[in-house]
Amino acid sequence: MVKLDVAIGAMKLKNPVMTASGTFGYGSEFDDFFDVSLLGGIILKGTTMEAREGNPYPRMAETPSGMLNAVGLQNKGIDYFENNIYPVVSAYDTNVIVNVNGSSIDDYVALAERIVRLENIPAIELNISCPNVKQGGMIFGTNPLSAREVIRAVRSVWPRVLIVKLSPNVTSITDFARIAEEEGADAISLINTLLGMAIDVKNMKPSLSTVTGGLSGPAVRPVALRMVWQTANAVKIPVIGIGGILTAEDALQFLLAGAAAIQVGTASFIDPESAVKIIEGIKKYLEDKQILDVNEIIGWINR
Amino acid sequence: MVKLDVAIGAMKLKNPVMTASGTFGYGSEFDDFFDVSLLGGIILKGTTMEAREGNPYPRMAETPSGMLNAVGLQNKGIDYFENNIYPVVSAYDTNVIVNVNGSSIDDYVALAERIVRLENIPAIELNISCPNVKQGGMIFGTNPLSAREVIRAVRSVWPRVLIVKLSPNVTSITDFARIAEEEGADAISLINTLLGMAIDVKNMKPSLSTVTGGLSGPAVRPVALRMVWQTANAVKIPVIGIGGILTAEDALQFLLAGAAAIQVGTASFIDPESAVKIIEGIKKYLEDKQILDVNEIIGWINR
Amino acid sequence: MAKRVEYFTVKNNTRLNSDIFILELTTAEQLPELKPGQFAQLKVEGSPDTFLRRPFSIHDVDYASNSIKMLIQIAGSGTRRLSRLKTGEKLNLVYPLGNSFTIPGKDSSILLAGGGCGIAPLLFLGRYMKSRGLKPQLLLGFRDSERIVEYSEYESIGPVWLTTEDGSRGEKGYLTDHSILRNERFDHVYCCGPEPMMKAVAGYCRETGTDCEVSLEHLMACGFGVCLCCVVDTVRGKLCSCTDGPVFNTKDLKW
Amino acid sequence: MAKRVEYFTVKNNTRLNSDIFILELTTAEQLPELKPGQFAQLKVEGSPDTFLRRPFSIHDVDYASNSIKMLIQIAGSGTRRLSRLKTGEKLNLVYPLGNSFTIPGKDSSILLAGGGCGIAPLLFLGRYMKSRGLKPQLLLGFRDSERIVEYSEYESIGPVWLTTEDGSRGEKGYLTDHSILRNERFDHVYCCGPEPMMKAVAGYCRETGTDCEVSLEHLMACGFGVCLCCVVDTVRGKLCSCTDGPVFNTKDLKW
Ligand SMILES: Cc1cc2nc3c(=O)[nH]c(=O)nc-3n(C[C@H](O)[C@H](O)[C@H](O)COP(=O)(O)OP(=O)(O)OC[C@H]3O[C@@H](n4cnc5c(N)ncnc54)[C@H](O)[C@@H]3O)c2cc1C
Ligand SMILES: Cc1cc2nc3c(=O)[nH]c(=O)nc-3n(C[C@H](O)[C@H](O)[C@H](O)COP(=O)(O)OP(=O)(O)OC[C@H]3O[C@@H](n4cnc5c(N)ncnc54)[C@H](O)[C@@H]3O)c2cc1C
Ligand SMILES: Cc1cc2nc3c(=O)[nH]c(=O)nc-3n(C[C@H](O)[C@H](O)[C@H](O)COP(=O)(O)O)c2cc1C
Ligand SMILES: Cc1cc2nc3c(=O)[nH]c(=O)nc-3n(C[C@H](O)[C@H](O)[C@H](O)COP(=O)(O)O)c2cc1C
Ligand code: FES
Ligand code: FES
Repeated sequence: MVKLDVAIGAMKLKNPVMTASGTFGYGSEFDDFFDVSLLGGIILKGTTMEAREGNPYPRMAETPSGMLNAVGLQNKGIDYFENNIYPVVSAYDTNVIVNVNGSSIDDYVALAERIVRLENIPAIELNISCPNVKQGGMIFGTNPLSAREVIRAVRSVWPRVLIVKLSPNVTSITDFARIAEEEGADAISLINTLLGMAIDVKNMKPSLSTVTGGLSGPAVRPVALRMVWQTANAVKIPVIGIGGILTAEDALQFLLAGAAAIQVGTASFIDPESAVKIIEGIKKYLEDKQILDVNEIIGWINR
Repeated sequence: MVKLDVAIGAMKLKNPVMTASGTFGYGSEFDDFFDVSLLGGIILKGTTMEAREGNPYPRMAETPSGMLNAVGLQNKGIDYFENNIYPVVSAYDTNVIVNVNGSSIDDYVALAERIVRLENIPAIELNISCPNVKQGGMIFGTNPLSAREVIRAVRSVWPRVLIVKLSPNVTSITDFARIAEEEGADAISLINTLLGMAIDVKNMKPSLSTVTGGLSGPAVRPVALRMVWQTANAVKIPVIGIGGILTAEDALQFLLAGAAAIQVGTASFIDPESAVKIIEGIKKYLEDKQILDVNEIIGWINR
Repeated sequence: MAKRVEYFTVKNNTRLNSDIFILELTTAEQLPELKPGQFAQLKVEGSPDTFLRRPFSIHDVDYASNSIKMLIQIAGSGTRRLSRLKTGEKLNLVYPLGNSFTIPGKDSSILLAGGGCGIAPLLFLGRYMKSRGLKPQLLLGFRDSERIVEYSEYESIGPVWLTTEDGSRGEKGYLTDHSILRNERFDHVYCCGPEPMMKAVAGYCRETGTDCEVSLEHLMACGFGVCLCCVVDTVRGKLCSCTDGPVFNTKDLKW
Repeated sequence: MAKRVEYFTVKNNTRLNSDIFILELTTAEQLPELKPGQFAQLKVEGSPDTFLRRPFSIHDVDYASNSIKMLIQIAGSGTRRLSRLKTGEKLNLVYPLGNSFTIPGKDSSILLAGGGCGIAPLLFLGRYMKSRGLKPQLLLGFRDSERIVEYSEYESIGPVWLTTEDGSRGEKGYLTDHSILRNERFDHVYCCGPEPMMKAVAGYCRETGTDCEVSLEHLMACGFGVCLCCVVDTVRGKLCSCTDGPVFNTKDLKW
């Protein structure tokens, strides 16, 4: 039997495979497809204090090996979450992590303070990288000072595991990773979507209502992998790799580059069972290579 | 008859389709496939003062809808260029543009001064964005101060059309575009490759000898298009769109977003005739829409 | 009904005209109960330009042979690839997805109105209604007589009225120009087709106080409610076309 | 010889064993003169994982019918897709690419040494030499007797010596273990196969002072000298495997 469990700070994962925020709903949408409790963890969709209705349709455009989205953090707010979602997701025997968003530092802090009351949430993922909302979001992820401030503020009210999710739309990803580490984050997750765009040539207009949107899927994987590798070599806290992971082989690239865990995003749209298949694939790979513990291959190429 | 000619500063192009540096050799490699003089212009492969042998093999990895390269500016240096290449490329009845590279400002300046002597070169493309050389290259394209210095220095010795090629590996592409405009560049071309990486999972090692390399091809197109759109809205000088253009429809996305011309890169590897087919496709599109002049659609979505 | 990810086998791929074909798919599993208006997300293999799944309405069901049909119009690379599938090839489906049309009480007067490949869900709906003793009439609109497909299948449900834009068969003009809409009143209209057509039908229903359900074809990524890409503006805010729809009552839409 | 971009039609696709197949392709144009060692870049349609073209050696040529053959081993998605091509399907080629093997003077003693699918270019080379009055011998190495392909074709060129790793036919062991290499001396060895095998052969040739040419299989993007991705370290610096090669004399390689 190979060992698949990994640790993200004080949080134990039964395997390194989680699902990415905004691509896995609240988990229950997948109940028909597989037992969600098999996963290492699930990151719930982006949550804000107040309900948000997101951006106008059209919000999606297919691109070569990827897609653009401009959802814009549509969600029903923390009250609805606490009353209607939390009781349901608490039943899963896995780490249920809330993706925390705001337009101001106060927003982020207020939300973190609300979630502290929910004892079955072992970690939050601080999203300072959403490219799809006018105010807030990516500004925190592309400006080092704002990033530091918001992480520090949230750290001061959130005692459990704090994951900071970074934006790839920056010159130096390691600068932001170091800031997160310095401010006491327990882990870094990356990447969020790359800012992109598409035009409907027939109709001579942008494909998205917001003109630009977030690029995800295998197209971004080489960029994501590079940033994960750079980050894993720049900080000591664990790095969670995200970006274009469709198969176990893709996931293994991130582990070999230094990610302690990974998140499956867009893949779940194409094959809802992707995440469990990836767990199986990682297990098989380790068995074939006669490696007994997944932790042995984390950062392998950096040795 | 639709009008296809566009202007990049004082340089007239018979159509907006050029070929990207490093993907079209010195043009003559394509003589068997089509008449290179049909193009709006060709950007020759990256040139340096001294010969460079580039990075070790392997230098290439295929990725979803794209490829990584780590060629590292292999070229025989300006002397060889002047004696052996220049006489040949001078025969083309199109704009032959040299892609200028260096590890220091002096390098860039010295090269520009050498090229001034070659009267059949109407423009240079200042490459401050090569991700594949240890020294120089991208450093100039990701640091605003260095970017300004090198552009200023080259501008002072190069009287003809100066195109500055930007790196997409930055937080704010428009900052660099504005710097180029302020320093008197005649045009901006973008994007160079995105820094990416791939790992050979079977052999547990990086796919490239240099670990990281430059991502090109359709995978990067949404990012390229977004940056071109942002840049076209930020500066008054013409913008040349590059990144993942395979078909006329792809090229038209860039023109509609505000590019005055485009460059075909990786596409030429897959279909050596891509560039001419794109010219035909643009012509047909304009005819179908009964638009008489390609300049009418440039920046259409911004009106 | 539990959603599934399942491989189907192509039983038949029948080209009806230059644009439209019918895929008949069969599964080794027992088909779940399917409802008219529901759809499936098909994975298109071997089409480099088709990254996401593609949604198609269920056109017809045969529980005895565990087969379903899709009526598909070639719209781009994904549908073109599907049009080339051969008998015996495998196809992965996520299904059944979405809500369904509301089945009204007996003695309602019902019109099923469809344009182009929008007629796809109406065959299943019509058969379903007929098997429950309802007597729908059908109004189908096509560009020209060459585009008319599966006429006799629809005729087996109830009376079929036709329009063609060139007048080569049925009444000339758009679907909403047909005289039946002036000569009769319906309790319920069920509509699927190009959005301008559905909006015209919705307008007619608003004016005549007719209850109207439409099946929307919003762009989808996932198809089962997680991506929030397929939203529709409704009087109850933004709803997902893939889970709250694709069938909407037009009184709820901000049209 | 001018390079071309041209559609070929699949005349035959013959599976030789679980891994290897032969594509016979024909063109409506007149074939240009082809030289042994040259290759073509094939565009693989309908394979989402295959972005770039794929290079394959010319295995056999028939000018009378304007046909060429490729002997291809399934290595990944691209070759798997090619293995499924059916007679009549179209395939786009960029060809002829690369340099070619040096044809030695009459009366030279010649060995063509190939392993696995590396035997591909040696059939064309052997036929070419034979038609010019040369008398090459062949040494072919395979994993086991089931992998031995096209034996009789090679026999038509000259004497064929065999090794299998399991000893099920020919001599047991690797190609370089074969007794012919101890018992005879050759003027020229031409070799293609997995790199470790080619290096072993090159080592033998160095020790015995034999002239040796190998055909390299470096990763390629363009195939015609513009991307500089396929470089090989040689005593004359980095050379392009697609234009300066794929055939190199081992005395020029930094092996
Ligand atoms: C619930 C639902 C049911 C549908 N039922 C049918 C049906 O029964 N028969 C039928 O022929 N078509 C149906 N469609 C439309 C069908 O999904 C699209 O025509 C198909 O996805 C186009 O794919 P493509 O790759 O061929 O075209 P593309 O090249 O991707 O695009 C061609 C055109 O189709 C549109 N399109 C692309 N992807 C989608 C998508 N995911 N959803 C909607 N539109 C898209 C694009 O905007 C574009 O205008 C349905 C759509 C939905 C949402
Ligand atoms: C000049 C030349 C001639 C060749 N002749 C033959 C031949 O006659 N018969 C034959 O079976 N094979 C030949 N090859 C090898 C063949 O090109 C590869 O096996 C094929 O490209 C693999 O494609 P894939 O998509 O199936 O595999 P992938 O999934 O892409 O990769 C599988 C393996 O093949 C290697 N590979 C992938 N792409 C290339 C490439 N562009 N060039 C070289 N290796 C690659 C990868 O490193 C990997 O290890 C030749 C290669 C070269 C360079
Ligand atoms: C439709 C969609 C919605 C998303 N919503 C969020 C979100 O609310 N919060 C967040 O941090 N990331 C969000 N993301 C980004 C993903 O979590 C992930 O970082 C990104 O998609 C890259 O991974 P992938 O290529 O595997 O999809 C969203 C992505 C998509 C495609
Ligand atoms: C193999 C290769 C070599 C390249 N060499 C250069 C170079 O020397 N100078 C340069 O400015 N850009 C170089 N580029 C970048 C391209 O010119 C272009 O900016 C990039 O590939 C994006 O366009 P594409 O997606 O159409 O290929 C190179 C790209 C490739 C793929
Ligand atoms: S398509 Fe994803 S929520 Fe509807
Ligand atoms: S493969 Fe491009 S130069 Fe050889």
